[in-house]
Amino acid sequence: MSLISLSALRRTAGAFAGRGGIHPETRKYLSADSPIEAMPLPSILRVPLQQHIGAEAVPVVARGDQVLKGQLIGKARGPVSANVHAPTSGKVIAVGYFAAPHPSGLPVSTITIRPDGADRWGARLPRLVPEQATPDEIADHVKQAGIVGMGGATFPSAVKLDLRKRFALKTLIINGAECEPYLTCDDRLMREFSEELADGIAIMARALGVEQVIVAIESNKPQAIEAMQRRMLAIGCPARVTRVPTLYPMGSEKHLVQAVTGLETPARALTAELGVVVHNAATAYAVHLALRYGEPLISRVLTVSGFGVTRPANVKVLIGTLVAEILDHCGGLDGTPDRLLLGGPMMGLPIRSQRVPVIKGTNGILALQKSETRRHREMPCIRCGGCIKVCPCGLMPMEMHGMIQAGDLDKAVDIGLLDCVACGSCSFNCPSNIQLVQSFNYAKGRLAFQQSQKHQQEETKRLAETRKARMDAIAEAKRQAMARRKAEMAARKKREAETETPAVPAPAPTAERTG
Amino acid sequence: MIEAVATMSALGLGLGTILGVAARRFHVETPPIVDEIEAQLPGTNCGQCGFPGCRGAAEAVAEGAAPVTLCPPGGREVAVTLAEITGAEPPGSGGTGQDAEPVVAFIFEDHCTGCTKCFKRCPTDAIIGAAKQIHTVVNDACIGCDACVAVCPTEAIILRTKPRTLRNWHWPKPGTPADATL
Amino acid sequence: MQDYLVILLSTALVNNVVLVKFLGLCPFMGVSRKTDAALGMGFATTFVLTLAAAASWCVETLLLVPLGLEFLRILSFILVIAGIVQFTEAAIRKISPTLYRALGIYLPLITTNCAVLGVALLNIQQGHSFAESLLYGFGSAAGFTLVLVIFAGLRERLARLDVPAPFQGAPIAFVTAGLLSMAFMGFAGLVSQ
Amino acid sequence: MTAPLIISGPHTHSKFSVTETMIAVMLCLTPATALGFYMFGLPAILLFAVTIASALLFEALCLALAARPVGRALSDGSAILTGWILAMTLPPWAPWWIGTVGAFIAIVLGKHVYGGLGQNPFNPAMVARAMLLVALPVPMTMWVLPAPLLSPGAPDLGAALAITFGTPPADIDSVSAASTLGHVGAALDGGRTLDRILPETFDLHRLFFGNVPGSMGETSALLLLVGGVFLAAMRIIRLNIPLAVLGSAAALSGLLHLIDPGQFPSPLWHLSSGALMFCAFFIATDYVTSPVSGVGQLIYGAGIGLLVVVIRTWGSFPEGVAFAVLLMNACTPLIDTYTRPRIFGRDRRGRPLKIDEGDAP
Repeated sequence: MSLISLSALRRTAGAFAGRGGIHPETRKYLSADSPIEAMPLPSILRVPLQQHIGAEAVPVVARGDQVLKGQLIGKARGPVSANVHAPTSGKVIAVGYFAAPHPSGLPVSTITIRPDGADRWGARLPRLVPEQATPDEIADHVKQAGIVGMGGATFPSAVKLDLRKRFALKTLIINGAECEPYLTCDDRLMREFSEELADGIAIMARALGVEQVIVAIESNKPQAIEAMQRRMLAIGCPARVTRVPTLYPMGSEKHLVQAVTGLETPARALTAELGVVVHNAATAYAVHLALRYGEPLISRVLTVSGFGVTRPANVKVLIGTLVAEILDHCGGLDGTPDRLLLGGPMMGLPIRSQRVPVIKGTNGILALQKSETRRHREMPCIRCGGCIKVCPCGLMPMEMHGMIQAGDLDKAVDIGLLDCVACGSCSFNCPSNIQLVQSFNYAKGRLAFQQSQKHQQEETKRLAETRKARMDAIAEAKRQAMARRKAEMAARKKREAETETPAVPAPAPTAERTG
Repeated sequence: MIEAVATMSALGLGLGTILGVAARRFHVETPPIVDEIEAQLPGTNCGQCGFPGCRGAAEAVAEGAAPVTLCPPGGREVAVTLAEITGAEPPGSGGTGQDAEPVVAFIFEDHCTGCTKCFKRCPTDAIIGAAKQIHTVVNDACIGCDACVAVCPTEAIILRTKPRTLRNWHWPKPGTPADATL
Repeated sequence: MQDYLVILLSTALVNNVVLVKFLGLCPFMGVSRKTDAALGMGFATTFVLTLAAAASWCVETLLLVPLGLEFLRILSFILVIAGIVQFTEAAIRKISPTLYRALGIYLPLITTNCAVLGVALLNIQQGHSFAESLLYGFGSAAGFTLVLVIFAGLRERLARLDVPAPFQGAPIAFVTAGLLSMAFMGFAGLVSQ
Repeated sequence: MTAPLIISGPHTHSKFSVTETMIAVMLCLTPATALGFYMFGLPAILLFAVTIASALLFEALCLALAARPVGRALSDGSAILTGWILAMTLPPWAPWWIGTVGAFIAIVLGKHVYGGLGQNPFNPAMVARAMLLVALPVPMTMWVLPAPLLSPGAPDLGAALAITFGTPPADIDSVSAASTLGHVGAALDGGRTLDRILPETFDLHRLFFGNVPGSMGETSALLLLVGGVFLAAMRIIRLNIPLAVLGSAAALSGLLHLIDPGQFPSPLWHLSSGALMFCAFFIATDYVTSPVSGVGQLIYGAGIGLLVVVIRTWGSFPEGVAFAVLLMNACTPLIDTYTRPRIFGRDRRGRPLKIDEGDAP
């Protein structure tokens, strides 16, 4: 058999190399047929300065300032960070800490804007014709626009576009899998804005300098597949739509790369090392808006769904809109939900209060009722192996959980804790309802904490050394001062003596100083 | 009788020779570990371990007079390294006992007179401020060593657990509901 | 040839030195917390046991019997075993310091591992030839290593279990050892000896 | 609005649950059990009831001692299943206290000293069976000829109560018989060869349908096979273990049979007699005590199959299933450690994969 056909065989072999993955009830029907609707201007906007992975942005406006739509209000700090812009025109009424859209409810640096209702645009981003711009210019433009990965990971997109400097990139994969149940915002985007998306994809392909583009869409979105297929010619380089099986977690970057190209990304490596870059479909739309219209990332489409929501919908909202206002727009909640989530039901984050803002990475607001969460009391592990069967990463979740419960985090790391992507397949499938994912999240957090302690340890050492050096310097300076004073005293004495007997020559004072 | 004595002597002599050769052949150098241990300690001489400075602590650990977990600022990391050096039982990795929540100093600004005593005493320069100004603690640099608390003339400094932030927050261990509400 | 196979099977499984003869229980309980240490202990014991079986046979037939000093048997065997253990200890310390630390006090304690002396004495009692003694020692040690490693695997899992407080630690280990011993009764009658 | 629950995702769950699994296993056991009831009559039913009741009682007692919620834990069905499997392996006309003692061993010694459901390293029912076999060899090998319910020879309720709870009537000896395994073993020891022994007891047809002396639930290979196939069809078990058990047992016994047909019975005889079929589908596949990875399950199953044939052929016990299962249970943690699945992006030894330059698409 020739090499070519062999490699073709390998590439068509099972989605995740024949293992892992689950089929949760998708319940996408709740919102799949609702067109994207724009939400009216909210009464207040709370824009956190940390909406991305990396360093927090630095506020560049102060309380009382008037801001215009699209105006920079938070400036990226450091290489991995993202700009934050005012979603509408209005007055900055606070720069300070407010509850983050996060399970902890801990405060995060936030700029609060009261919209003036005029929705007046300020200066847009400088004009750039993508067809004539260099990749660097495009990447810089994307950086100015504050665009981050909009599938939820919120990694600054410009950094990903710059990967071409370090690796020979060949393929751009657009992640339209949307494997999380309930969520339909990417589906609707692809159906309604396929032309704009294709344009964004073409710009990104140009910026990355790739040879081909693959748009990967799960098989349960036939209309999106059809819509995107129609626009493939517009992209300008060889591009195709690939229908990937409906299997959670298909949207996980490395698993999608494997499903589409057959390549398995090594642990702790980037897909770029294989020449593949994955961007989210919604990110492509944001890139289109930024490059064609000079609009920074100030709004996004998200899905409001779940049995607990009166009117499930896909809504285009401004970044910083409070969850409560969006829910009100969708008819409010139908009773108290069992879980209120930002994101999908598998990896989304539960929130304590509705008075938190949506951010760039928020792709859904779900109010799930008991019948959907199906949470039962936890039972002991019966070692059924169900978690191992569904783990797309080939881990042994129950063993890791046992080790973590017994306090042996190092051992859990030995058997792959850090390779876990927290997709939740194991917990989903566990007949005993064991909170495996939370256990892993706890362990990872704990390890990060220990790591930071180690870091602090080194820092402490450094500080102690500098302090010692400073103390020594001070002591040395004191000693020298003393010596100098002594010398002066001696000199004065001598002068006094000289005035009496001027025949004696003056001694060299420097000799004493060096001692 | 003589045969018995001779036999046992011969056996003992033979085995002794073999062991003597083996002892030389398999000789293992054991370096002085005090220096090695001291290199691992923070070097702040904060005295939380109860020994006079880090050198004293290192000597105690080397003699086995102190546990490897003696250094609170060093935390678990140092304990594990020390356990490796001394061959002692390493501390567990996730238990709640060994790595308790770290503490940092906190200054009640109302009581602070700006006397700079704490500022001078701090081994890691974690207190910033100048004479006649209110001092503040840099949480990331503070090792919770208690030195400043002891010298403050107005008792304006206390130790408290390091405040949680979004950066160091993590999910609580399942089954410990207390953490969920923080 | 078949005799040798029978000896090997018999000592390793049917008359397992730990689970059936109940010899060498101290290292069986002591060094079975971690599989790696158990494996190391198993190899160290295998080395010592085989060597001791051979050496003691030599001492018996070449020294004690010709000189009519059988009454010195236990004394001289212990001497020989102690010598071999000391030698092994020095060697392991040089070759694998990690294993040396993991085995800890149990390494010198091989000296007092009754399995070693027991096997040496059984060899004499059963009138084995040199080759048989060697095999008997090796088979016993292999059986010891086998159950030690199996037991260590079980105990690693036990350590992660939610065992009721009164049974935690040694009690549950003994219960498990008892059940393991019962499972080994299944081999009864495999070889008639 | 009251605060919704704050726990880590996923926030939805499959329908799969422990209790449903237990119930499914019981359903699949029903055909073979029903046949056992029919073949061995009322005493078997009484023993079955006593064993399960004792298992439940001891479970409740242990849970109460451990200060756990008794009602909720009892409803998971695990105690019933343990009692059920134990009852299936007992001689059908055994006295009640055998069932009770067995249930005590299984539930208390086999399971609760380790902490209850999911914690036991050894299969509780097999612990009980092995211990009973070692301690009470006579009552544990008192087999009876099948006397189907309502047939003329079957004991009526009074006689059944006497058999199970009182002193057995004098004429019980008239119906007692050796099981196939015991008979062949004894005859071989007596110096006769198989071609002379087998025609007396070996009737593949009867073995298959369970019309032979033996444990209550182990006699019909066919119905056990049916139950097992259903279990696999419902995806409760994977076929790795059953196939490995049966395959290895058949392979070894086939090899021996080829070497000397006069000494060693054929693989079909091995597969259809004793507890092998029951073991392959219902005992060896116990989640708690078997390895979790596919390869591990194959090794485990093969180990059981080989040990069963070895013990049956050369050992002093006529049936080796309990011991074989216990021995392989003991090896399960080691098998699990050495057969971990390959982690995504890493090779078998846990090192990150190397990037092959020619791999790029």
